[in-house]
Order: sequence, then structure tokens, then C-alpha cells
Amino acid sequence: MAEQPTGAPLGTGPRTGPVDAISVRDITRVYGRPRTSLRRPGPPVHALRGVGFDIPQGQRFGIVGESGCGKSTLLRILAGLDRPTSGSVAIDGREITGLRERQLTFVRERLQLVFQDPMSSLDPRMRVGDIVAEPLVAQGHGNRRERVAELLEAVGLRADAADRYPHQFSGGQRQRISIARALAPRPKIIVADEPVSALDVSVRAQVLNLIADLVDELSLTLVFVSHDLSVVRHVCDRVAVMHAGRIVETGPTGQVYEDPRHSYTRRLIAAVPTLGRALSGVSAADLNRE
Amino acid sequence: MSAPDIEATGASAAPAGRRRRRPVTGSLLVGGFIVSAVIGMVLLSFVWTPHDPTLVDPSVRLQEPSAEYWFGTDKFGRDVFSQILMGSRTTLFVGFVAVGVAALIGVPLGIAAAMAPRWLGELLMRGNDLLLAFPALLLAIMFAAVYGAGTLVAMVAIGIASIPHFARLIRGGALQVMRTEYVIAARAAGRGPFAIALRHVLPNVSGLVIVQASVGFAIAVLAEAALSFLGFGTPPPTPSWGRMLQESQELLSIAPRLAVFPGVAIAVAVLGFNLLGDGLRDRFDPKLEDRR
Amino acid sequence: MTPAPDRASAEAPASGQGSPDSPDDVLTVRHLDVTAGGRKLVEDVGFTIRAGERVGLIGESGSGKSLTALSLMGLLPEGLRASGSVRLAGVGHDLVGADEARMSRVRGKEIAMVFQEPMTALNPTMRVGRQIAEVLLIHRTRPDRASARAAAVELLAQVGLPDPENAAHAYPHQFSGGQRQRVVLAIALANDPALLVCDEPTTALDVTVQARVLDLVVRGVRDRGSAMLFITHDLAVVATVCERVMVMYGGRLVESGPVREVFTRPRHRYTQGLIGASDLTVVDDRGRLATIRGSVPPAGRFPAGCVFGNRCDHATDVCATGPEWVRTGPDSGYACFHPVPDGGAHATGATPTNQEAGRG
Amino acid sequence: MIVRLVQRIAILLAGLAVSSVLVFAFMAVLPGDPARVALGTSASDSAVAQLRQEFGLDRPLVAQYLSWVRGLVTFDPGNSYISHAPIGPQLADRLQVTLWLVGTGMVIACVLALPLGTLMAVRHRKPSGLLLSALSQVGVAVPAFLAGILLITVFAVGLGWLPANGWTPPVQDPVLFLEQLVMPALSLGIVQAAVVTRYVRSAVLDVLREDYLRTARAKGLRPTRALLRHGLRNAAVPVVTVLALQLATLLVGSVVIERVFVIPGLGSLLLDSVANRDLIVVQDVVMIIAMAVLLVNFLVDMVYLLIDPRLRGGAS
Amino acid sequence: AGSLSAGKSTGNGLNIGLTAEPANFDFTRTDGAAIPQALLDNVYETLVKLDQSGAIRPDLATSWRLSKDRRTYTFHLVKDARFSNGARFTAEDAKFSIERVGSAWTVAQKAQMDVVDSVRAVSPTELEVTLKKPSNDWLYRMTTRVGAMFSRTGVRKLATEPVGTGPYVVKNWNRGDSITLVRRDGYWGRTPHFASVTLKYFKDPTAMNNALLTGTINVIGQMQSPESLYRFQNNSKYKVIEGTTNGEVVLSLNNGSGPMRNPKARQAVRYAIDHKALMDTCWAGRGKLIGGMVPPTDPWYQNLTDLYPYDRDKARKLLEESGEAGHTLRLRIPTLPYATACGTVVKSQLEQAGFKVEFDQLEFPAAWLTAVFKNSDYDMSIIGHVEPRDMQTVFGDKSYYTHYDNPEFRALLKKADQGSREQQITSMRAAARLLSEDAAADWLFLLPNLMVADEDITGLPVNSVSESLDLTGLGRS
Ligand SMILES: Nc1ncnc2c1ncn2[C@@H]1O[C@H](COP(=O)(O)OP(=O)(O)OP(=O)(O)O)[C@@H](O)[C@H]1O
Ligand SMILES: Nc1ncnc2c1ncn2[C@@H]1O[C@H](COP(=O)(O)OP(=O)(O)OP(=O)(O)O)[C@@H](O)[C@H]1O
Ligand SMILES: [Mg+2]
Ligand SMILES: [Mg+2]
Repeated sequence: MAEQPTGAPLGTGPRTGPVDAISVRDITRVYGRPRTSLRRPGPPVHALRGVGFDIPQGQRFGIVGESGCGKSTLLRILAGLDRPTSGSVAIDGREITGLRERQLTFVRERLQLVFQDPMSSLDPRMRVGDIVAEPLVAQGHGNRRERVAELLEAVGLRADAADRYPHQFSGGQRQRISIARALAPRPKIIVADEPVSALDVSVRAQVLNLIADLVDELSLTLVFVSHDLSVVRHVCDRVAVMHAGRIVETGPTGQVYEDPRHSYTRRLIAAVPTLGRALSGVSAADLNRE
Repeated sequence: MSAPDIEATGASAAPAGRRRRRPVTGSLLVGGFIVSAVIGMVLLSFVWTPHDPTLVDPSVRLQEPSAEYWFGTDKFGRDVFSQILMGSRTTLFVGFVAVGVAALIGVPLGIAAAMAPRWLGELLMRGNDLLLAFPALLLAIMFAAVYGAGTLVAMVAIGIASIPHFARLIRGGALQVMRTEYVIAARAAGRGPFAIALRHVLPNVSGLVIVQASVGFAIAVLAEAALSFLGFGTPPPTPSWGRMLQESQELLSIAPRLAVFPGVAIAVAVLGFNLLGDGLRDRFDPKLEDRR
Repeated sequence: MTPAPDRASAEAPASGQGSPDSPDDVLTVRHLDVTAGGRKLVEDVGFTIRAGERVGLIGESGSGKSLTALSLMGLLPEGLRASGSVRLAGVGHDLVGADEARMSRVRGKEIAMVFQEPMTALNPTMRVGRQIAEVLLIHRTRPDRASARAAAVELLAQVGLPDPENAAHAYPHQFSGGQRQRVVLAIALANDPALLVCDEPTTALDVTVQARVLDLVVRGVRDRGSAMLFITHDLAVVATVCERVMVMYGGRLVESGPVREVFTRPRHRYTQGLIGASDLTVVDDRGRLATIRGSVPPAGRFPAGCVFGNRCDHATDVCATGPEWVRTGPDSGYACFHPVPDGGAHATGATPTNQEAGRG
Repeated sequence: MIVRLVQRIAILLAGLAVSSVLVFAFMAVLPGDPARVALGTSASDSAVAQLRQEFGLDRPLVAQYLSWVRGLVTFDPGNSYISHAPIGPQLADRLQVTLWLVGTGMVIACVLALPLGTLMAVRHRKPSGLLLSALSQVGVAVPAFLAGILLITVFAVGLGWLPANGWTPPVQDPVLFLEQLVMPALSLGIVQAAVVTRYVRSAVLDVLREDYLRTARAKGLRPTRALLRHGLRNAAVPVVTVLALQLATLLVGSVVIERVFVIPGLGSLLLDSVANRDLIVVQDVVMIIAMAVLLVNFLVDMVYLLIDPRLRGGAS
Repeated sequence: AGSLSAGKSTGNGLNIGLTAEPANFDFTRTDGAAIPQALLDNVYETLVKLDQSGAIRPDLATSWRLSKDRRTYTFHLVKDARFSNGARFTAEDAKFSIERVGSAWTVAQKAQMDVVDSVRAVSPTELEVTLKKPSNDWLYRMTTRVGAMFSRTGVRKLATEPVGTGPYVVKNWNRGDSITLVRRDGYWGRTPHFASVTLKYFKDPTAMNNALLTGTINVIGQMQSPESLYRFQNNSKYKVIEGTTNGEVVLSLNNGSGPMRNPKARQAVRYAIDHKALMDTCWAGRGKLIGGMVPPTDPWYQNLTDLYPYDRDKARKLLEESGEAGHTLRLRIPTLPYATACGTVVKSQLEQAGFKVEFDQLEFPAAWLTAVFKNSDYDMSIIGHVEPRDMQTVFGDKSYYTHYDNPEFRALLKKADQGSREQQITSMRAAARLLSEDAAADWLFLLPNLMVADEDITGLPVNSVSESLDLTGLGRS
């Protein structure tokens, strides 16, 4: 951590557009804990400690880090679903911190989420059509049935899937539904929290292809969170490595991967087993060796 | 009618044991049957009873069961079978009032406590737990003292006493629902808290509500019997199984049937609601239950 | 890897279920079926593991890996029944159908298991020291409580928990997931089992923690000379940890062989697809990853014949009948009518007579 | 641990305070003037007014509330409006009777329910388990007073083995005490057993599905031993919860049994006092019950801490 | 049925089962029949006492004399009576007791002493009481609770520690369960047979029956479930006693307001009820049909049942004529066994005669007293008026809850009180008839004195004529 100053935006590359899709300035998020001692208040959890970055329009931005490092917290703040303890977030140049729920409509229209668990991210009691249409209903758009059919087609499902319930679909199909829902209000930014971690490899490839296609076609800005470096490497242009609530390293994916500068990044990359390295004789002990 | 790849991933595409609908169990069948029978009796009592169940006829008092009087008559010469039929109304009414009060207050309370900020939710639940300090019968007796003995009063009291059970259970379920990603997705889609409560939370805790309701029904029927026994329940001459049982006592050794019919009716109805509750519990996700 | 005696024999009807026991074989599984009601969830699985050998079992979710592992332990969930034969060296009876009394003497002593979920596998209300000591006391491998306790602390040190003395006094909830998995591993290794079964022991862990746990597992079994069956869906992990790998799909073994061979020159079309889909570095000209079309059907909805038939690009009518197991080496083989061509090193396809036998 | 204890005590005290206000407020709206009831049918208004003054009913409500609470806190709740006797000893007597009854009933219930419920869970697919299950279902469906009436009819009136009703304090005549305790305690106990059995069953069933039980078996423990050593303690939390809730319900619920068996317990004191508008006694009885329930809840919280180490560290 | 030695009082004890438990021991300030039932004649004594035939006999007064102007009574008192606190009973105590009624009592009965002008203790054994006007009723009232003799030094804690001259003292009160009376030494009169008597209280009639059947009690003082008498009647181990009481079960009508103000409607009610059938169904045919407010044990009793014979058609017609047919009558019943049972029958019979009846139950005593008795918020109710000679109380005061207002009736009562014995009897008869003709209420039946006891218990009174359950005459054969 000593290698990177915290708080300052780490994005250093040339800006591609006049306004960044997402601009994060020095956010912290502290969760209170119930007290365990009579004398002292409960120890606070610093889920984010001075995180900052900018994501230009159209970029595919990856965030990697291990469990509990604050990735989901960060995403919730980006989406205006949680408030930072300090710091600020701007979406398309508009400040969202401190806004009330009602004033966040532009975020809801511009930014949508895709989640990890294909099981719990779809309401089991709603028809797929209603699920996909939910953002449309909430934002008061009309012409829903057609749009739903269009969206389902776009993610490779048949239009009559709208009348079924989520449990009637496989994990990969569910993740497609999730993506269709995210695309419904024609957002410019998609934020995906571990969208393929729960999927089998074969399905993972299908979903990753789909995401890549859609991002290209619709020229979306993508924020992609994963604990799996190789997935991020495949999907993203830039990556930020998070550790214990901080961003310890950021840069173009290839560069971070090939030439990690922070010791944590190095350790992370070393620990990832890959087929190629394994076949060339890298053992479990080697993975563990820092 | 649909794409083969969708067809292929049928009902059990979900990982085993997660949200698999279980088959209809024996309890569900038997419970459902008994409860339908009680409802059937109620409906029947509106169109037909063999005799007027409140008609006192001293000339036919304490008749043994016969073709005319299927279950015999009581000491007032009233037809026992007709009273049992009419009494089912009280039973159902009792359940509806008690469960209705408990659910109408307890369910929104539980959902609100789950969706409110943590401290408020805790406060609501603490207040709710305080209600536990006033057991059903205690409330019923106190209510009867204030508003006079009566089925409605007693059952409102039972209902109020059942609120904490509903609220606790529903809050537990709602908390789990609130933690799911589809709720976060709904928020991100721009849904307000009210819409989320109505469209996501309520449907997903409805299983719990139904289970608790059927158990609440059973409890209410038993409570009505106990209150009638103490003289705080349904006032005469409205037939009620609980009061029939109480009235039968003095004739227990010469006309035990007067106790047997309402006693069995109560037990069977309670059994039915309990079984239904058990069966439904098996069908709905049992893991949603809050473990304090 | 120990050299294997010749296993080619007429009495191996399918899936390469090998020859009679060799002195080196720790585990011999033959014709293992697991059924639920009328549905076959695992069908006709057979393999052997030799002493000190680390064998991987891979396959997508729902392919029957866990059920296979649980039937070795005799711990199938209620309502599921295993049939066939599972024999463990040094145990005088078949593990399939053995009663609880006999199985309880085997479990934890001869054969031990590490489960997937470290968060729930430990009793939350018992100190971890006692939970480890218990397995020693059950099998009387330590004479008394005190020595069992000391051994427990020793084991905690071996799996790399810092401050093992205090750790033994702690409750499971006071540990992180990786630490808990190490406690589970300590329990499994306590009695130096002949066979360690690991069912996705690191799936729930972070990569750095995974690396540490994998290292411990490998060292643990190597130090004890135990054999290991390692279940995972992560091809890279199995390649790192194991010498031999078996690929499972739809409740059947579809291919097996040495890791290098299977992963560099897969024969079964499913194995090929799996390797292709998991390699994120290779994309086609449009930048797309290789995929297997469709998705894994739910249990009982696999096509008759070749279970992979409905997703295979090479499937033909013949795939509606069950493909014969084709042995390609002492430890390798596959079950496919249209295997990936392989420089002609082994015979491809199955002879008609084999097919006849396979349907018996 | 200490924090949790302090928290719980604070909650207990707050609960008691709020309940006392609730109880008092409720009593204040109860119709029926205690003075008029005491003086009866045609007492003159002036006599009634005089008695009201004597009872202190003419003071402002806040003053009445405070003096009531003071009485409670100093364990000297004063004299009854109606019987003019000191309330304290009477409450103590009645509470003692009810505690004997409910306590014995609960013990009977536990002795029956814990093993039976466990057995039902372990054998939940075998005929014996199903049979037990069915029996418990029927048991739950029988009102306790009906069980009492049946017991009396058979064992007292029919066979003459036991007295039909009545109550004798144990110090006065231990044998008679036991004879008279048997049937009421059984009526409560059997029905409670049926209820508790069901909870034990579902708690044990839940535990049986837990991963750590599989771990225990993988260690080489036989299923029964695994359940005993690893399962029961974990199943105890929901069971203890239910026992506490039942205990609370029974404190009042036993009033029906008290009626059937002519036992002067807390419940019948409540009924009598309500009927006589002996408001201060009603208030005290209700408050005692509320206190008992809150106290039991508090104790149960403490028991949780003993059972489940996860709760001890504050948050997890 | 077997019997247990356990509950059976061995030796010289007796257990009696009763229904209503006293709220305390102070009948000077607490209403209700339960306290005098337990204490009068047993703990407290009166100067004069009623015998079974209803005649007034000596008690603490050995004899008495009435002056010519019928206003002054001179009582000669027993010499050697002592209170249970040791104090001697003298004329001063008697004077104190009588005067105290006016000064310290609060219950309604205190009015019965209003007629006393002055009391004088002539000597320790001679007492002179002067009335404001002649009153036949006064001497009779001296046999009831207002005539009870208190010690000048023993009235501080009447509610908990009664002090009287009677043969028994209260030894123990196990509230909610029983009161134990024990015989005391040094009683001036004849020593009663039982050394100790326990009055056990049962809310539930069936429980009381079971208690007798299993030997927990020896006597059922008041049978509340006559239907179950069959359990004892053909059993040689028990004796059943059936007599009369002062308890008229009255279907009270609100003469003051509502539809029952209309005499025709009231008459219609009386015609509509088949009293025989009613008594048969709700009280197992036990009791007596009297048709008026006077029980057979009073000297001016007459059978008035034929004034309004059961005639449903006539009832229907009268109801039509009255113009009240459209009204719904509120029948508000206290939660008492006989009232509930009778209410059920009354409702059914009235409805068959074309009435609209709405039935509701009020918790007794509190709710009923407030709603019906105090606020007169009712049209009809059913209550047993168990006080002796209560025609005057119930119907002689128009502000009473029946709101019966008839000057002619009041004049007759006055005449009866002040006249000679013959005048008293004729006037009372006339008054009772007038009341019944007016249909001021309907008298459903007279509660029977139903007692069941172990076969060897003797001395049980056939008729219950006084307020007390007199234990002094009981014995065991
Ligand atoms: N509501 C909350 N209250 C208290 N602490 C919280 C809360 N949410 C998250 N935390 C803590 O904040 C830290 C970051 O959590 P977060 O969920 O953002 O991690 P993550 O990187 O998404 O992890 P994972 O990969 O496991 O999802 C964790 O230590 C977590 O325990
Ligand atoms: N108790 C059970 N009853 C019925 N079917 C079951 C049961 N347990 C598992 N199955 C089914 O058996 C099949 C194989 O399950 P198994 O758990 O062995 O798969 P797996 O390969 O271990 O998958 P994963 O990678 O998800 O653990 C699945 O389709 C599952 O639905
Ligand atoms: Mg996360
Ligand atoms: Mg598995």
C-alpha cells in the first residue's frame, strides 16, 4: 500500500471524452458495528478507504480484489444505492452524493446493475416478462411488451420466455434475463458484480461473449467486478486492483497482468492457477509461494 | 409451444434442495380435506340445517340419536347436529377474525421492521416483543372485561396477542428477501420502498403468511373453546362448539355424546388446520424461517 | 505415478472398470450407480486409485461428482441409493451397502473427506480443538483426552494455523473461511487416512487462500502417503493438484487419463469443449470465446445414449446408443463415438462387439 | 458477553416500565367502578364517593400510577379494594400454586417431548415416526381442559384412584398434594408435550440436514452418537425459545385447568378479581404475568449465550 | 365410584361445597349474599332468629315485648354470652350494633334500620328499641344481617377478622378456595356437633359434584346443576334434600323506558312464557312456580301462576295491540348458570310468540351491575332476587332498576308494615297480586333449595328461609 498514494484519482491515461461516465473522488465508507465492550464503541469497519478513479465513456473498467475488500460496497455507492461516508461520485458529470432517492432518477436511467447470483437476483414469484419490464414500469416507460420481447431476443432468449418463471431457466439463461433487465431502460453504463462467478465454464463463456457483444453494439460503459483476474483480463481495458478498501494498483489490463507493480497484485496473480502453467509444472506449492 | 432449450430446463433446473417445489404431502391432503369440510359445513349451514339450532323444544329434550335427530338433542331439546353445523360458522369466524387481525397488523409491521433503518426496525421489534408479555388468554379476559364477553371481542384479543408471532416470522423472512439481489435490482431500477414491499417482499413471504395463518386458525379455535369454557366466549344462544362442550359437562355421564360431538369437532378442526399448516410449511421454503 | 499392471480385460464392460485388485490399489470402484426413486443420477462409474496417487474428478455442476464422492463415504442423502461395488484396501467388506456400524469404523480412519462449504462443515457450538480430538478418540488412535488434545494442537500447527494452542480453544465462527477449511482438513488428515476425498474444498475461497489450502492438501496427503480423490470444476486447479483426471458429465465418466494427456489431447468432445470454454486467452477472429452450446440439463433429463449427444456438434444417429468405453492406455480412456482424432496413437471408435457388451 | 448482559438488562427494565404503563392505562379504562361493585346494588352515591376516596381513586391518574409502581417496587402492593386483605402474600400464594402446576406440567412435557420429538425426527420416514407424528398432531388438537375432564371422569369419578379436584399446599400434606397435582399437571403436560414435540422434531430435523452433522459422521460417529454429541445442543435454541413462549402462555392458560380442578392459582385469581373489579389485584396479576414473561425471555437470552458461542462476541 | 379418605374430613369435621365465595368478611360495607351465608348464625348472632316455618324465635334475646303503640321493643338478653375476643356481650353492645348500622354501614340494607328512633341499654341484659313508626318488618329484619351483634371492641378489622358471639370462629381463609370455621370454647349456647367446618367454593358445578362423588366434600350446599342430580338420587350413599328458598328467578322488565313501559307488552311477555316447560328445561324441573314475588315460606304466600297462564296466541295478540311488535327487545343476561339457561329458553319462547329478542351476556357482577342495575340500559333481564322479603326493595322504589311506579302498590306495602299481623298478611297478599297483575315482571320460578349430602349428615334445613347457612344444627348419624 505504501507504493500508491490513496485518495487521489488513479486514472492517469488521456481522457477520451469531455465528461467521464463515472468519476469517483476519495470515497470512504464506514460501517458501524454493535459494541462489544462497555467502555469502547464497537469497532467500525472501513469498507472503503479513500477510493478514487475516473471511467471515461465507453471504457470497460474491471475491479478485482478478494472477498470483503469492498467491491460490492463500491458498486452500491456508484449505483446510488448506498451513500459514502465521505467523498463524492459523479455519473456523467452529475454529482449524485447527497441526492435524495427521488433525485436519482437520472442515475436509474443511465446506470444499471447485473448481479452474481443468478438464483437470487431474479424474484422467483415474478414472470420473466415482469422482471425485465420492472425498470420500465418504475421509470414510467410505455410500450413494454414489445421492448421486453426485443430485449429477450437481444440476449438470446425466445420472446415467449416472458411468460415463464425464473426457476424454469438454467443459470446461464437466468443471467441473460438479468442482463436483459439491465438493458431495459437503455442505460449507458452497466455495472456488473461478479456476473459469471457462479456459472459453469461453458456457460461462462456464453455469457461473457454476450456481454462483450452488447457492450460493443450499444457502446456501453462497463464496470466489471470479479475476483477472477483472467476474466477481467479477457473483458476489460483497464483494471483496478482493490485490497482492504483501497485501490492498490490501476492500469491497462495487459500491463497490470504482465507487469504488476504492487506486491499484492503480484501475489494475487501468482496465486491464480492456470491450465497452461499447471501443465508446465507449476505446483500448488508454487502458487502459494507469494 | 416453446423453444426446446427452454423446455429442457424444466422445473428442477434449480440446484437440488434450493427452491424445489416439494410434492403434495399427506398432511397437506388430509389438512386440506378437513379444512374444506369445515368450510363446506359453514356453507351448508347457510342453506340448510335439519332443525332450527336455537329452537328450544322441551318435549324432545335429551333424545338419543335417531333418524330425526342425527346426533340427538340437548337438554333444551335443540338438535345437536344442527348446532354442530351452525357452530362451524363460529369456528371459521373465530379463525378469520383472529388471523385477520394478527395478519393485517403483523405482516405490515414485520415487513416495515425489516425495511426500516436498523435502529427503527429493532425498536419496532422490541415493542412487538413486549406484546408477548400479554398472552392471548390474558388479553381476551381483559378485553372481555372492558367490552363484554363476545366472540368478536375475544378473537380480536387473540388476534392482537398473535401479532408478535406474525411480525417476527414475517420480519425474518422479509429480512432475507431484502438481502436478495433482486431487491437491490429493483431499487436500481427505480422502484420505491412501497412498490418493493408490495411487489417483491410480500409475494415472497406469502408462504410464511399462509403457514402462520393456518396455525393461527388452529390456535384461535382452541382459544375460543377455552374462553367459552370460562364463559368469555361466544354468548348463547349462538351455537359454538366450545360452549356446547362446556354445557355438556353436567350431563357427562348420562349423555356423553353431548360432549363427544363438539369435542371431536374441535379436535378435528384444529387437527385440520395444523396439518394444513404443516403441509404448507413443507411446500414453502422452510429455510426462510427466522431463527431469532 | 505407479506403473499399472495390465488392465485390459474382457471383464471390464464399461467405463474402464479395471482388473481385479492389484496390491497397490487403495480404492476400487465398479459399476457404481446412484438412484433417486427411479432416476439414475450416477450411472456405471468405475475407477481405481492407487496408493499415493492424486486423482481429479471434474465436470460441470450437476454432473454427479458429489454424489460419487458421498457414495464412497456411505453418506448419500436420504432417498438416494447406491449400488455397485466400492472396495477400499485393508477393509474387508464392500463399502456399498455396508451397515452404519461397519462404515463408522472406516470413516474418518481409512477414508476421510473435506467438504465444500467450510462455513457450515464445523459444529458452531464446539471448540475446534475438541472437534479435532474427537476424531482421534473415536478411532482410539490416541489413548486419552489429553494426548488427543495435544495431537489436535499439533495438527492445527501442521495445517498452518497461527497460534495453534489458542486456535484449539476457539469456536469456528472466530475463524475465516480459509482457516475453517484448514480445520476441516486437520480433521480429515488426523488419522492418516488411506484415501482423502476432497469435494471442491476451495471453491468458496479466494485465490490466495485457495493457493494456501491447495498447498496444504497436497503436502498433507503426500506426507502421509495417502491417495486422494479431488473434486473440482476448475480445470486449472485439478491440473495443479492431480496426476490423473476423470471427466464426468451427466452422471457418467466420459473420459479419464493422465492430466497432461487429457488436457492437451482430449478425446471426448465434452472434454474438448470444456477446455476450450475455460481458456479465456483464446478467442476467435471476432473476439469470441469458444463455447459449448446449450446448457447442462437437469438430472434425469440427459439424452439417452451419449449423455452429451444433445450439445455435441459431432453427434450423429449412433449417439442415441450408449458409447462404449474405449481404453487408450493403462489409465486412460473415453466414451465417445466421434472422438477428437488423435495422431493415431490409439484405436478410435469402438468395435461392434464392445457395443454389444456395453449394453449388458 | 458483558455488553450483551447489560443490553438485555436494559431491555428488560425498559420492557417492565412500558408494560406497567400499558397495564395501568388498560385498567384505567376498565368500566365498572370498583367502589360501586364493592358497595353493591343500591349504595348511596355519597357512600360510593367516600369509598373512592378511601381507595385513592379520586386522585389524578399519574399519582395513582406512581403509588402503584411504588408498591410494586417495594414488594408491598397494599391492600385489595375488595377483600381488604394485603395483596402481597395472596399473590405469592397464588403464584406459587400456578408455578407448581405449570412447572410440573412443563417438566412432564419436556420429559415426554424431548426424546419423542428426537425419535420422530430420526425416524421421520419410518412408520414408527409417522405414527408418533400423527399422535402428536392429535395431542395438539385436544383442548387441555377436555383432557382434564376426561382424566377426572376416568381416574377420579370412575376408578376413584385420585381426588377429582382441590389443592393442598405441599407443606401441609405432601401425599395429598401429590395426589391432587397428578391430574392437572398431566392435563397440561400431555397437551404441552404434543406441542413441544413438534418443535423438537422440526429443530432436530433441521439439525439433521446440517453439514456439520455430515462431518461428524464422516469422522466415524454413528448417526445417533453424532446427533447426540453435535446435534442436540444446536437444536436447543429453537426448542428453548418455544419452551419460554409456552411457559408464558401457560401462566394464564392454566386458568382453564385451574377451573376444572378447582385450584386457587394465579389465573383464577385473575378471573375472580376481574369479576369483582378488584382492579388493583387485576393490575398486579397482569403485571406479575408480564414480569414473568419478560423475565423468562431475559433468561432465555442468557441461555442462548450459554448454548451458542456465536452470540457471545456481540456481533458476528 | 370409589371414595378417598384423603379429602374426607375425619373425626369431627365437615366440608361443604358452596358456589359464591365472599369477597371479604365485612357485610356492613360489602354487598352480596356470600358473606352472611358463611358468617351469620355461625360467627355472628342476632337477637332473634327465624325457624324453618318462618316464625321468629329467640336467639341472643331470650324474650321480647312490644309496646301498645307498636313502637317500642324491649329485649331481654342472654347473660353469659361472650364474643370470640373475650368481651362479654351486653345490652351496650346491642345498642352499639344497632346504632352502628346507621352510622358505619354502607350497603343498601342499612336503610332497614332507618325506622329506629332510639336505642337504650336499660341494664346489661335489657335493651329497649324505639321506632319512629310501627313496623312489622323491622323485627323480621333483626333476624337478617342488619341484626347481627358486634362487639364494641371488635369492629376494627371486620373485613378480615370478624368477631361475633356465635359458636364458630374463622380459623383460616384460603382465598379462592375455602374458609375454615372452628368451634370455639365457651360458647354460651348449645355446642354444635362439628368441631370444624370447611366451606369450599366451586365456580364450576360439575367440579362440585365430582368433589362430593370422590369424597372431597360432604355436602353440596347449593346444587347449581340440577340436571346432574341423577348421579346422587339413586345412590344410597347420598341424600338429596329439596325444599324452597327465597330466590325468585325474575324476568325483570324495564318498566321505566323502552317497549316494556307498555303494560300490554309486558302482559304479552307473561303469556308467552310456558313456565312449566321453562323450568323443566333449564332447571331440570326443580323449583316451584309461584307467579309472584312471594316465596311459600312467607306467611302471605299465594299461588299466582294462573294470572297469566301460558297462551301463545293471546301473547301474540297482546303484542300486536301494544304496538311494540316492531321493537327489538334487549334481553341482557348476567353470566350465571340459571340465568343463561333460562335466557336461552325465554328467547326461544318469546320469539315463537312473535317478539324480536336480542340476547346478550353481561359479566356478573360488575358489568351487569353497571349496565342493567345502575344505568338501566336494558329491556329485560333475568336475575334471582335471593334476599328475603324483597318485594318492597325491588318494586317499592321507582328509582330501582325495575322502575315500577305504582302508588297504590306502595300504599299497600306501607299499610302492611304498620298494621297488625292480619292486616300485614292481607295487605301483602293484595300487593303481591297487584304487582303480578300489572306484570311488573315475570316470575319464572322459585329456585329450589337443593342440597346433596353424604347419607349420614343430619340436620340439613329443607327450606332455606334465612340469609345464612346455619351450621349449628348439623350433625352426623
Ligand atoms: N451492511 C454492512 N454492515 C457492516 N459491514 C458491512 C456491511 N456490508 C459490508 N460490510 C463489510 O464491508 C467490507 C466490504 O464488503 P463488500 O461486500 O463490499 O466486499 P466484497 O469485496 O464485495 O466481497 P465479496 O467478494 O465477498 O462480495 C466487508 O468487510 C464487509 O464485512
Ligand atoms: N438428494 C437428492 N435428491 C435428488 N436429486 C439429487 C439429490 N442430490 C443431488 N441430486 C441431483 O443429482 C445430480 C448430481 O448432483 P451432484 O451434487 O453430484 O452434482 P455435482 O457434480 O457435485 O455438482 P456441483 O458442482 O454443483 O456440486 C444433480 O442434478 C442433482 O440435482
Ligand atoms: Mg461482493
Ligand atoms: Mg458437488
